[in-house]
Amino acid sequence: MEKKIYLDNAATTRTRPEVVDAMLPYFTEKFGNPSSVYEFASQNKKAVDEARGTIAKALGADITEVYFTGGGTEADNWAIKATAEAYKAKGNHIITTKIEHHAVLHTCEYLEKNGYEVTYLDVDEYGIVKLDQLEKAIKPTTILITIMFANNEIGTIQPIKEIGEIAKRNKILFHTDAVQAFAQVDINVNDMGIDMLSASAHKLNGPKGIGFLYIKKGVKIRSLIHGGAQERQRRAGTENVPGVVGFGKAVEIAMATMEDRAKKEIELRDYLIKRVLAEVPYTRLNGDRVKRLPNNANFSFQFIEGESLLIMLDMNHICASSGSACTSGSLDPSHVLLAIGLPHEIAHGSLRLTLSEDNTVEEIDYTVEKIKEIVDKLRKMSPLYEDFTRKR
Amino acid sequence: MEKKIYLDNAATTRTRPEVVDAMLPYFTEKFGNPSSVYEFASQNKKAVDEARGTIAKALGADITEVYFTGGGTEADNWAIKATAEAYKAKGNHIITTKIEHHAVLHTCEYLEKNGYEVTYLDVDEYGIVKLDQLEKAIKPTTILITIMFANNEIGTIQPIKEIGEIAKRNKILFHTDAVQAFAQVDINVNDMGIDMLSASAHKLNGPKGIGFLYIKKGVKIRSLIHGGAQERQRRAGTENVPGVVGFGKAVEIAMATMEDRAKKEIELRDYLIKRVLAEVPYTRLNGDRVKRLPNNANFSFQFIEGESLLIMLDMNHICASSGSACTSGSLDPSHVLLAIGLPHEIAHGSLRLTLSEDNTVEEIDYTVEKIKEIVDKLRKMSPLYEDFTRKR
Amino acid sequence: MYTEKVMDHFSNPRNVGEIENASGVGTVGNAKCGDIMRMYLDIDETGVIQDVKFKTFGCGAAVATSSMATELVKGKTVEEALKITNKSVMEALDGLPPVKVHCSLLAEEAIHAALWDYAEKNNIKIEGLEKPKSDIHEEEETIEY
Ligand SMILES: Cc1ncc(COP(=O)(O)O)c(C=O)c1O
Ligand SMILES: Cc1ncc(COP(=O)(O)O)c(C=O)c1O
Ligand code: FES
Ligand code: FES
Repeated sequence: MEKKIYLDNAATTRTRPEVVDAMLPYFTEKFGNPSSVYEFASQNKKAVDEARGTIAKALGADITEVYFTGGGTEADNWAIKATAEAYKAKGNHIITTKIEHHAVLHTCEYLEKNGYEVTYLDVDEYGIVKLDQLEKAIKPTTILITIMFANNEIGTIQPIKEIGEIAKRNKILFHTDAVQAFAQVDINVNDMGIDMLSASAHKLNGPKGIGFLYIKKGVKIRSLIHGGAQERQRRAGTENVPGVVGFGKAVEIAMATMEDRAKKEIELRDYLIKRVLAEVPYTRLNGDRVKRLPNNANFSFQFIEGESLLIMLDMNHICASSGSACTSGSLDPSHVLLAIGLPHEIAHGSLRLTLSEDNTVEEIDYTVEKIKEIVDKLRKMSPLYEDFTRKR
Repeated sequence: MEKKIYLDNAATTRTRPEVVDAMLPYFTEKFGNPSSVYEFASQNKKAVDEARGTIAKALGADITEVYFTGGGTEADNWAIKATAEAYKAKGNHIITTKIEHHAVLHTCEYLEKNGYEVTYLDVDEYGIVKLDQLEKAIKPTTILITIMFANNEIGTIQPIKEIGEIAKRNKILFHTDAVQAFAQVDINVNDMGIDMLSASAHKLNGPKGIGFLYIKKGVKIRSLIHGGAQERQRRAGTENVPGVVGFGKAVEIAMATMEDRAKKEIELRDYLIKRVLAEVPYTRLNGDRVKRLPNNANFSFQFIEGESLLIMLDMNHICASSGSACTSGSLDPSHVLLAIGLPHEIAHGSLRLTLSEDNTVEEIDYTVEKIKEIVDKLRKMSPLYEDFTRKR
Repeated sequence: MYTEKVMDHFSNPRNVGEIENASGVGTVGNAKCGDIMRMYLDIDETGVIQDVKFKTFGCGAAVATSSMATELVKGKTVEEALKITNKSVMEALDGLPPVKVHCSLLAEEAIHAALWDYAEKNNIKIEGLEKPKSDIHEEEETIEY
């Protein structure tokens, strides 16, 4: 099999051809700056607002509540830093979790160096926040709860509505990093009590370099990026018109296909999980069995190390990940896997496979066979496995 | 003439078809996340670094000194805020000018609210910074000089090398907003003593939503956007691969054609200026006659108001601007025109025409005729003109 | 990210396995990343390394450096083997990415640990060999801005 099998859709996705088609006219034909007064540019302003409307609808939000950014990371930084700044008269305490994406964690660490206090909540063995711990963590100085909608490594979905209720009851702002969840699972910002929400187009078959922050009316945060009057004076910089249009198109398609897609992905995912757990010994599934993203499977194979596994899968044309791609520069085992209680050496041997609706049963079968072969080969050269078999 | 005449290339430019062609494979085929370890994604890392190399070469910089951002505005915000933060032990004083883009001005105003002191230098009647005033403004607490390379409204080019020398002599960091100048005029960051430089792809026939900040080796600024380890841990967020590739291609072409392009644009611009000044009475050219961007012409027509002029030009399919597009949300006359000493009512009647190499003499002729007609018509309805003619 | 030589040694590692009743066995762990390497040496009466095997729990670079290290020590005398450094292993592999330099330390230390075990078992002292640490560190790689 020479064709590549792409099982890393949590890292990024293929931009849909329909999305690219929607973007194309805005490069060479309708290239005007939406802020200009002439007719030629006003069509671009319209296109931007159409995309904004599509996204607002997908969230159950108002069109004036969606602000485009340069990606999910910028949206997370904006929500957290601008809240810290705008509400510092009220307090300096932020609550988050130990399993957030680095876009949230490193922003919180930055704030800690600048006089803010951050509580990093534990999660249970499935990666779910403990609501009673959240309640207990709240102080009179708490100004923000930021908890991700779904985890990028183990796919666990949080009890967002319950968190939203706790936030509301305590009159604290609630931000959620929905980069992995948006247009994959049902979201309604009002029903769920969400005040701010981040998303990124390239995770849902849209283009890279474009994201948004939903900001509920009445939330008094200001800009992270200062300058021109774009985005209702809250996010300066010439609008990335093709990017925005592509994002809109991707959301339109993703929302229309969500139900069918999820069904197909869940079926394939469950087949994959079943085969791997049954056929590879000393293996565990990380994350919650049910409350997980439709396309996510995350395994730990005892006695082996993740990078070697990835490289060997790559030699067999299988694209996968161990932890999040963004952290591949780091040597530490995933903070998420440590937070759900895995010991270092088991966290090291983890593999994340994130499917798309384009994957086939044949691809999954081939992948499972290869995993079996490679895990076997790596275990044969593992001193940990040697010790383990000796002890038996 | 039904075809549109686009004379607003300082607001944004048409993305070149070659640039779009270079980007296309990175949407649907080579869509991997450059941070991933597998072969399929490493080609994208290579593509990003190739673009980075092209840009570094255009600046006379090292490839490790170029950091991609979501646009020129983000680059300006980053340079200024991160310098303020990193060097606050040294001092809290920043020097800039009254004619900067809002991306710089509003960032400086934000810092003023947070305990920093900012000196806004005057410029002379042509928009040029006075070097002796700059020297005098320097204090022991000065940590940054940020002065734009070329102005977006009146096109004036600053004596960057001299400013760089002053900065170096006083051991102060020097940032320049080169969004309008990069790949339009010769730049060498080392010869010119530039420590940081911002640019944006959509101003040079590249895509929107991608820019860069050049940061000289040794400048100790940290991140504005925190998160993953991308861009040597200085700018988090999944790389906008198609955007970066498009930027690289646009720079490659712009650098190769710079000399010829400038020659052609200067010829056309000078023809335009000559005709307008000769044929429209009570008109002045704003900015320096020689030290100006090859494609910029900026006029003030006495007794008329800019928006009306723009709308009438638009009705004749001519795209132009009065002040910068970003400020079109505002009703105040351009801060740049006020800074060069124009009274309010004259600043209000200003028109910016920014050419591209694609414009023709016929287009310019048509535009001049239309300007004459419209200015005449507007003056006939202007009470200011009535007063003026009565007084004569 | 890896050179051809690294990929070659990674995909076809030489000398994987165990040696029954080895003259010396050394196991070292890398505190930086948690990876582990074990080296088995078979040394004859004249002090020449006749056979060598390894097992590694680690990244691509760790596997490749282990494999290369076994090739380098094979047939060498104890004194010659002692002169093999992480640098020479890296050079033999045409280099490693900067973040992977620490991986090559495992190989050097595993050789030392196996030689130490050999010396202890035979009650001899090997000139220039110090007791290896079971957890190895290196200087923090500092990124200068
Ligand atoms: C949960 C989560 N948050 C934030 C991000 C950052 O998004 P982006 O890379 O688009 O900036 C990602 C993906 O990288 C993610 O998975
Ligand atoms: C001088 C100058 N600086 C900064 C910017 C901002 O660039 P961008 O809109 O790409 O963020 C612009 C253009 O809008 C500009 O002309
Ligand atoms: S009268 Fe319309 S902007 Fe002043
Ligand atoms: S990353 Fe630990 S040995 Fe390579």
